[in-house]
Amino acid sequence: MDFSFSDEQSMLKDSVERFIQNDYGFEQRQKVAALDAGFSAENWKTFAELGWLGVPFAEADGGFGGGAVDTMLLAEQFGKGLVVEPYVPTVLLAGGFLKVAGSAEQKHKYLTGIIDGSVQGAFAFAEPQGRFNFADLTTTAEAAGDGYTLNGYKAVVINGPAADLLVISARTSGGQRDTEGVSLFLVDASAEGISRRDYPTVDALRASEITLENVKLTADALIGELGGGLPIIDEVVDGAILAIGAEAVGSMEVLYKDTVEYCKTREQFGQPIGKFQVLQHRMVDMFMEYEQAKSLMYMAAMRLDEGYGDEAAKAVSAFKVQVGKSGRFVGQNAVQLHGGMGMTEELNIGHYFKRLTMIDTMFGNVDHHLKRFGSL
Amino acid sequence: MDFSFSDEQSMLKDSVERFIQNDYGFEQRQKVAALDAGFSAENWKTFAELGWLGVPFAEADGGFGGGAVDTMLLAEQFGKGLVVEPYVPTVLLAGGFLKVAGSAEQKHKYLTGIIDGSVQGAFAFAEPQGRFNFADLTTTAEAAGDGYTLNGYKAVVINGPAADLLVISARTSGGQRDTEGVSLFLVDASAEGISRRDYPTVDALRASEITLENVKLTADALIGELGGGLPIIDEVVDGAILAIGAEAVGSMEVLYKDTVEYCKTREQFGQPIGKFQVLQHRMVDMFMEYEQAKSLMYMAAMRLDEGYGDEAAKAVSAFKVQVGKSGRFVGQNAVQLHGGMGMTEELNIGHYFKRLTMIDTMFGNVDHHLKRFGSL
Amino acid sequence: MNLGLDDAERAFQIDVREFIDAHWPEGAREVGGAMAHPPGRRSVAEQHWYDALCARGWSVPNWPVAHGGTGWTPTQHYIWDRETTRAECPVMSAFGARMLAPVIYAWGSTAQQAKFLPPIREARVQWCQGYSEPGAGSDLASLRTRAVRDGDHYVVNGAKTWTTEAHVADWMFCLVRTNTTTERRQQGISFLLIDMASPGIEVHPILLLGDQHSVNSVTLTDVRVPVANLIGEENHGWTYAKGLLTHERTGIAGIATSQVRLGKLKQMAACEQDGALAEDAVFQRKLQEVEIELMALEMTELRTLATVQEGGAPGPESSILKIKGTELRQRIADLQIEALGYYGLPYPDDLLLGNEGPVGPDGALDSLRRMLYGRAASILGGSNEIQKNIIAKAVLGF
Amino acid sequence: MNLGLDDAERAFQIDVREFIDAHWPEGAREVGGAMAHPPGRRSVAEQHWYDALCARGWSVPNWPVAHGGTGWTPTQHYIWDRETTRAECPVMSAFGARMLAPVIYAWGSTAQQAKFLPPIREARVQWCQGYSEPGAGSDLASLRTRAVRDGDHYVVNGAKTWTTEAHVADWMFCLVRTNTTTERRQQGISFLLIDMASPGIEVHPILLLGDQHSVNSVTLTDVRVPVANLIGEENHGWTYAKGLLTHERTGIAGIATSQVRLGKLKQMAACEQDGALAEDAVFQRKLQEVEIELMALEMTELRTLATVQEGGAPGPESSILKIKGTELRQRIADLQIEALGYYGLPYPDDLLLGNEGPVGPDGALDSLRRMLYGRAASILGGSNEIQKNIIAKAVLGF
Repeated sequence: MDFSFSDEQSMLKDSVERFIQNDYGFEQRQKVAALDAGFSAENWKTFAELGWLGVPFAEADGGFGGGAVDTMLLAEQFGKGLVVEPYVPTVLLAGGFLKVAGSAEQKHKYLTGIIDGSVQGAFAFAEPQGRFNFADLTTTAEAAGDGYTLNGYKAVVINGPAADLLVISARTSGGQRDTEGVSLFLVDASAEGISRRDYPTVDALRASEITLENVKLTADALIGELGGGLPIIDEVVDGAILAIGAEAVGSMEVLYKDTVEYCKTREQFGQPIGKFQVLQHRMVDMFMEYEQAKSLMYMAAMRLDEGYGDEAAKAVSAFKVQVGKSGRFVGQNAVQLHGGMGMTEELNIGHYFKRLTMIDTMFGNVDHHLKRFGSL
Repeated sequence: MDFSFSDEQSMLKDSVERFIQNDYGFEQRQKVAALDAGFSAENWKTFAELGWLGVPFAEADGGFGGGAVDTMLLAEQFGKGLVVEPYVPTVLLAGGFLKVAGSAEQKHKYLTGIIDGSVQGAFAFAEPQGRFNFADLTTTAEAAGDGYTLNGYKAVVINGPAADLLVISARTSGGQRDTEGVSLFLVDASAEGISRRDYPTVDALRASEITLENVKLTADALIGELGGGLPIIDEVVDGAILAIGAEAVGSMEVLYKDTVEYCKTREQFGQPIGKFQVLQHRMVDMFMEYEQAKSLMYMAAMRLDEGYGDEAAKAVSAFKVQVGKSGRFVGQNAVQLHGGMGMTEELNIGHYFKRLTMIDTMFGNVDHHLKRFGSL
Repeated sequence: MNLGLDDAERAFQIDVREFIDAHWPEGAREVGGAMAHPPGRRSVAEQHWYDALCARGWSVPNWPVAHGGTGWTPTQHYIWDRETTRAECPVMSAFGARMLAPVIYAWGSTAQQAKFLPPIREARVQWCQGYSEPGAGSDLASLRTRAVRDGDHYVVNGAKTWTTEAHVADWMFCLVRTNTTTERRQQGISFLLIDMASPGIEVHPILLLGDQHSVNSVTLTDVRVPVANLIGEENHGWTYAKGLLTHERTGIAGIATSQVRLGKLKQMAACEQDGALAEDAVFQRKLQEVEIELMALEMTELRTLATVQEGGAPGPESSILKIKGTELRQRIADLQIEALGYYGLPYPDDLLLGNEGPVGPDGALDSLRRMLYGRAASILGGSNEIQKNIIAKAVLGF
Repeated sequence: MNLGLDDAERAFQIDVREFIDAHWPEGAREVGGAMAHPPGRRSVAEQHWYDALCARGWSVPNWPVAHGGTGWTPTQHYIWDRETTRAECPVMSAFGARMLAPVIYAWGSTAQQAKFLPPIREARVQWCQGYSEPGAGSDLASLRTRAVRDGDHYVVNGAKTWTTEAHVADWMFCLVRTNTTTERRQQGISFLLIDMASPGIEVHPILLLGDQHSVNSVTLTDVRVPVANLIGEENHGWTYAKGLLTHERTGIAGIATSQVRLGKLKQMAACEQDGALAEDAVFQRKLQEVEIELMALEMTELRTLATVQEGGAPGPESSILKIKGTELRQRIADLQIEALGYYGLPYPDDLLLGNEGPVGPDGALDSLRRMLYGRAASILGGSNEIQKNIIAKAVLGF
């Protein structure tokens, strides 16, 4: 057992930390989030230059050869800065599918663009009726000649507006919720038959509703085995959960520390409100929630780095449960202890709260992952 | 709508309150609880003389003609004194079955004795495999000649050691958990084939494991319709739940008030510990839990007095859920705030805590009644 | 002791229902209540409702009969609140009718009562509350807005914040400091009524999470207020304000509103396309828990009302209603988001990208706004921590 | 960063398992750990276990190697704790080995180290802790037991309470007041080692909920204690005791014990006759929640241990372990009672009616005792409220 970081990991962490501190203050973040695109192309270029977009990919594919711990370190810092750039959808989801299940040709075709920052990606999986069940699909891909024809509707596709490359889950056989018969396709976002409705999310990301009408795909659009998409989704999404969970941990750290600072300086009834024992203990609870979430973050990352399987999946679900609970507690109480100020759009606190609340929903909330944890 | 008590009700309340204050202090209670019988025959005589044993019964049957509100007022005071006398098993359960489903002959035969204090009763329903399901029965009653033969095993029969009259649930038809086919029998506790293992409970009551081996019953032992016992059990037990819940409310009142007093006088770190805001707020939470439980106690009593049905059953389950939660919170925190003293057998606090914990289990715990509430 | 309605009460209930059906038809109903977005300018339907209320004499049921109240029993008030909330009737802004009016009829002069009460009763004038100040939060007594006497006017200088509805209000009732040399901070405060059209008043919006503009900051620069607009005695304003705060706490429980929202949530969970939530024992349990707590709180409120009927104003126990009421509202809002699944993410708000209309199921965006803005419920009007201090002191005797 | 065991660590794990199999065979295992009933006099099997530990040099793994410790890495300690807890091995009383010993090897004289450490290491002498006093509770610094110098002795008068194992202890380490005129209450306190066989010591049992006698009150009347038994300097005892309290907090987390108990509870729920609990989504959810929190706490403990390896003693963060560890233990105990259903009621304890043996499923009575006695976990050793004060001050800087 070893809890220390390698030199490469420490360097990566320091580099992201510096960027957040110097170039991603709250005001800058708010400006970036208010851009039409919802993120800064310039920042994205910087990410590429600093090598962050290649972190999870094999060196043979032009990447950094990093593992889950590396992703975790990066995402934790992103969470401190409330980074809106679409790292998760592009690098960990679209890129993740290529890494886990892509053929040599597919990797060759797309990974360079992802790593150099020229290609944006997104994973279109959710459907209005499906809640958190990846297998609940009414979108279908029917064999048509040499390829497939996609029809269906995908909900809340994060980074849909910017994505060049979509990974789309669709049913190729079986009933609506069968675990078999789920297939994955790499789809050019500008393909004929795709139409989008774009909108922002509560936490200032950009998402789309996507309608698929007779979208024609060639045979090489299939990623992984036909009908065998579900285990791939589990593996790729668990990697993404580690990242958004680590973001949450970073956000919680900012929230509990900012709240402590605020309570030390803010005076009421003739003394800093931090003198009130009830508020002190609440902050202790926030601190403990943060520490517990951080502990499971390490656990999930290390289990994922041991190789994907039930142990790793279980650790990821445990982490997601903890993140959901801790995030809610820390977020709500940071707002509460900041009083009216915590409710304003102009202070950072409420924005962290919103992000934490949305992270709980993303890829399945507390209840969903408790059940998954119990079933593994 | 009317929240006031009638004159009779106020008089009943005052009479019990006086008895608890004058004759049932904590030391006296501990002496009574330590008696072999687990309660005081003399107190029981007093209850009879004061008319309390006749409260729920019709005036025509020699009772007081009271309703659920009357039972509630009486039991709430009992809860303040942690009364160990078996009012619930004798008057509300054994007596309750007679009142709700007894024939004129059965009432005539037993009610006088219950009301004058000469007969003790108990309801033998639980079985080791059955958890909180009244219909889950392996005890059987088989038709035999003119009567029935009982065989089976009953667990944790409260007041089993003292009971002269047992009401026993047994299956007369159907599968182990069918709602139909449950029958109720009035059984002389000294009948041949009945053997007991007696023991005290955590909250200083007395209970028995009862083995039934070829116990012969005559036809008139059946109470209610053959196979139609379950709705009767629901009605009678819901009346008993109101009573033990009201006891819990009385106990919570003592606990929160004693804790407030203790924290005002007990000094630590140079000041009364009640100066610590965290403890103050905890006591506010205790107070609120008590008030919420009391509110649902009134609701349950009033709904029961409107006539038994789903509305009443739902109110009773809601009350039992609240009592379980509030009782746990108030009990545990009363112990916590009393520190080491709260843990000692010599102080009253721990005994209230034990009683509240056991009331949560009795007739189904929080989870059970939440489910029942949802199903009604 | 009984919970049932007697014949007269049942007749009243029918009366109320008929009145609602006549004047607030089904269309365009939206749950009102204390935490909904406060009204800006009114719709035609709303104005019709208020006019009907005034015509029937039901616009200010809580007031003393002498001033236009209804003299209802607590049960009648309870029936009225339930029926109007269930029908999602518009709710008159609390600032005039429920918060200021009790001060005026208790401590205002006859002239002030004649001038200010009728327009409130007739819903013709909107009020806002000038209590909180920048940097003061729940600690009202630390206020610094100054009022200096100049002939038959006060000249007021200072700033107020978290001022709900200031941007649509005609008048503001305001706490100002008239004496700066007192021993206790609660002394030297006066209670002034200020015309929002007065020169020197500026209103700036404060955007809150989930809100679309209801809260403001207000600056007052050399605002001249006639001495005739002073309530009661100079320097005694704290006393009047304190009485008023108790009234604010009962109003804020919002039990009937929570019941309506819980009902809708249960319906939504039951109607869900694949039935996942309807069959989810864990989610159902959460709904049942909230429902039971709401039942308990409703009974607690009824008990409080019964006490009020006997003794007058609600005591500090009413803080329970504030604490538990806001907690429950927040929990229901959280459960609504849970039920939405991924459709709890979209926020096509005009504050961000421009509004193209809703995404996902009906009401999803409103649920989100309510969840976000609902966090204020445990902060504003005296945070829940302050409410617990009040109970600790006033009920438990610490 | 990795959680796996390397080859050496794996070899060590095998070694430990073999040692346990050899010296603590399956029979008569019972979960030990901090909250189990503390040992009275030992059974033969226990004594054999301690002898084997001593022979192997594993009786006090946490001590410095110079004094007989093992010099294990944190991972080895972790392996040792897990394996011995899972096998329900006897646990040496913490008072001597984990609480007093660090004080002696840090501040004791060479003579004291030579005299007192070996018998602790060899599990030949039992200690108890004379800290709390009647009326003082968690406020240790208010202690009033006096020690007055008389030649080469101190004469001690006073009373201690909540003294666990005093009735079976050979010695007591004790805080006494040697100077009553200091400015701060923490000054003027000395750390004395007192032979429990000394004339003037009386031990009285205190019966606690669910306990069968582990706690006592101790009175000291003119007890003569050689000056040679003073640790460190006179009047500096508070410093030594403070260091010791940190050690107490790590010991009390009891994570491995909780894991064992949760495992048994899961098994019980799965084996239940009619499967009601195994299929009960709500109950299963509670088990899953506890399991996840335990995982988190285990990782938190491992992180703390890793820090210890780098920097020495565990910091105030270890209070998390105390708070969360006791909360989880209490929750598991509550869930055990829930799982028992009606068999959570019987309490055939010799304190009440005379003991005829168990009623209901195996271990029901133990579960009840544990649930009741377990309430002490969040009170003794510095209540959880005090622990939060410590974190607020030392970690958050209030």
